[in-house]
Amino acid sequence: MKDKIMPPLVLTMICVVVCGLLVMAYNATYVDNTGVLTDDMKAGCKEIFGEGSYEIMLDPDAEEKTPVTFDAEGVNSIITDKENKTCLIEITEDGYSKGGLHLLVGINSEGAIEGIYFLSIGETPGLGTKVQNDSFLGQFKGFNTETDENSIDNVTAATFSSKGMKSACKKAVKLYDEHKEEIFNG
Amino acid sequence: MSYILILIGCVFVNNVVLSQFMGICPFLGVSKQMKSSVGMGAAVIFVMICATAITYPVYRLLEKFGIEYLKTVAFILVIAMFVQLVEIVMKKMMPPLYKALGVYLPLITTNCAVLGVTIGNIDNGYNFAQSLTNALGTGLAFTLALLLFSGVRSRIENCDFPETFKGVPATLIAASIVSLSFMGFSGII
Amino acid sequence: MADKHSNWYEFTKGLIKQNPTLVTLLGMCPTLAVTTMAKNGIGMGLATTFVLVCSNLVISLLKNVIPKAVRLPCFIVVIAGFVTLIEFLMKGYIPELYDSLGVFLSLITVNCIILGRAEAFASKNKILPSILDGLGMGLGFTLSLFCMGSVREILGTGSWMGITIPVISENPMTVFIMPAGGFFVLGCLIALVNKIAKKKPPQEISCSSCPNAAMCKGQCRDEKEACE
Amino acid sequence: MEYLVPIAIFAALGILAGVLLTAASKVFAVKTDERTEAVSEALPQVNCGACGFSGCSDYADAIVNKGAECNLCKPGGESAAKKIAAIMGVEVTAAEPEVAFVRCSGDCNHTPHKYDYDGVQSCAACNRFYDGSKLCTSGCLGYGDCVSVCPQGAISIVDRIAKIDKAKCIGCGLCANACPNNLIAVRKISQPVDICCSSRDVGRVTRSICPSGCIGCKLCEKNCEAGAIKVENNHAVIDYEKCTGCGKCAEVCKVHAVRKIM
Repeated sequence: MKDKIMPPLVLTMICVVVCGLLVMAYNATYVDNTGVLTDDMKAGCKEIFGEGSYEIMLDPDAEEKTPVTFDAEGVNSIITDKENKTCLIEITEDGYSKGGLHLLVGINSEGAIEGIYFLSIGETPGLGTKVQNDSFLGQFKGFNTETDENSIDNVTAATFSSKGMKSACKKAVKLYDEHKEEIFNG
Repeated sequence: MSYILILIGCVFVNNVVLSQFMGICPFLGVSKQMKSSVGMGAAVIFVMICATAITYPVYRLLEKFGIEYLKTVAFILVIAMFVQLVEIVMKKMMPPLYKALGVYLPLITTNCAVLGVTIGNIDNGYNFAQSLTNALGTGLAFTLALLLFSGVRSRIENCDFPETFKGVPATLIAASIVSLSFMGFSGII
Repeated sequence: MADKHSNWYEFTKGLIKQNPTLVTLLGMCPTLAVTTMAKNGIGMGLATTFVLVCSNLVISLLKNVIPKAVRLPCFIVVIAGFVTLIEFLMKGYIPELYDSLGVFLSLITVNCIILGRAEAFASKNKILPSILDGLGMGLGFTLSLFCMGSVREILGTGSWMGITIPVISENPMTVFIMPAGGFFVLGCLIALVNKIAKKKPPQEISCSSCPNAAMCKGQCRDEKEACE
Repeated sequence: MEYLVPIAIFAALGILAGVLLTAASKVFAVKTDERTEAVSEALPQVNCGACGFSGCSDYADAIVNKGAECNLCKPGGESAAKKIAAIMGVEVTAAEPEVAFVRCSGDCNHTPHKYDYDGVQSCAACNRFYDGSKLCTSGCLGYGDCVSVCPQGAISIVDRIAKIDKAKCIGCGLCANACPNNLIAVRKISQPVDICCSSRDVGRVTRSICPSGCIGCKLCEKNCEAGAIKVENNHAVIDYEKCTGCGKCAEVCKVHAVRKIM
């Protein structure tokens, strides 16, 4: 009889203990930063536009902090700087790997891209990560809704990542164009 | 995405062994002979499809309670249980099949491709039918690579290599050439 | 397996003599996938070492408690627990390494080395030898990942741990970053180890290092290939 | 408490897995006679097939269920036979250990080559090409088919001819059926004399090809009192029942084809 009860008991005990430890560890390390302007984002904003009072646009009627995204696909949040009319859009896009590009696209008052800051990159190291060099990012300066994206040439051997970058910028600029008024006086 | 696209994507574009690098340990160990490769391939396809079928509801259960971060532990527990169950049942019900495939079943629990597929299904956000197709595609890709490779390997055994390159190093270099050729498919999807 | 080896032997055997990747040919998946950069290689190696040491410790503690019927699931749950733990720690404190390792961090659970050492060694020996064995194997694994990573990074991108190397960085051979390069570099490394160790190339992998030796009891040997 | 929910789920998963596995291992328990388990533990698991069954587990099953002989396991030899007999409770006559022997001594300083062979490195392949690269068509080709087959690594190629290390050899006979010219014979250790040649050519031809080949001169046949050695189609053959092990034939043989082995 003993060897009928022991195995499931031992297995369940181990599962319970492991799961308990993991939940504790998870609560200890997980920090919920939806709708919070992390200092990494602040550093990004400063790098693109320099000093400014940046805050994240929060949905007024939702009770806890859900960032406004006008449910555009891939957009995580929108950061605005009311005085000098600049806006940054935090967007996640798939390059070669799923959700590999997590960027902050800075758009100036004329609706063109001022600069791009990488919050995180999950592309193939050595190949996909080359989209971070200034030679490629420089081409995006002044990118707005009219510019044709084929004018920007891709990074060699990183076609997927470059395509991901272009589609992310196009989405950001389009979103800014449609919702410009709400962003600034909303 | 239509199912054919997923299938082609799995088998040719990002072949689970040659470009995603999953399941290399059994791939090198078992592909010495055509017979064992077929056995291993069939066992892998079967386990992958059933594992996906089981892990999908488990993930929905975890998601409902918001504890997706425990998905790895839950998945691997379910897969290990399933493989051991299949082995016991097969030993009793189908002894000849067990004699041919049985020995490969325990190897499949430590096969990265099986857990890789289940996690891949979650990352790509496939629904149930799509994840089953993805599992079938990856299983076929694994078997294709295995068969392709047992052919290459039996040629390698006979030709004259320098002493240190005999055996596994020669196989790895052949694998790099095959994976180079598979990169040709990378543009079609 | 519980022959009277000195503890020092337990530790050093994992480094060169039974180096998990280059000699017993276990844990190949992360070795090929993650070593596009030396930094990632070390990251993955240390993560695996952490999981290997802790799981060896816990399994050698529980070895008499776990009944035979549910042995494999128990081992795997313990290992998966530690892997998820290291996942949280990495996501919290070293996020960019977490991103670049990607799915392979959670694939450490099915890494053949860990289950192999757990089944072949930890479940049969006392605690201290198991920990030393885990540490030795882990560091051996990190060593081989580091070599793989640096070779591929130097040839593939012309930089090494951030330092750009003048000549190669103008026209790097990006094939080494791609999967094909991974297989090739690993093949040459194993050949190099064979040359240095001057022994017969590892045609036959003994059952002692195979994670499933207990269950398969050498049956797969009748087809005369490695019981991997 | 949000600890409760995950722990409950995992407890359920654990119980489910545990119960399913234990139930399955009870319900689907294959009635293996535990003696088969014990017997297969006693066997050396080399799976060489020398006992005539396909692998050790098959032989163990045959011993327990079909009453096969207990001493057929050559690699296991005495120790395995005794252990199995103890398990089965059967008295067993200890089978004499057998060892493989290469019946050829035409290494490269004896037999010249017909051509330089640079093809696939296996005796079987080379043998198909004008019957081997050596002048003597039934000699050892030295490309190591037997080496790659031997589970104990007892065979080594010494100047293009296979040499078997008697200490390591377990007499499983795998090399015998791997050799294309069937030169390797598995013989009892106690046999004192053996012929180190298997060529069936006429004496005049053999002498021109290999200095240590048997030319069928019947000297050994005349000098053997027990009449154990005979020459059949130009080749000396020993009948080990009659052989008294005096070694006269080895001394008399001018070309040293017949040699003392002990």
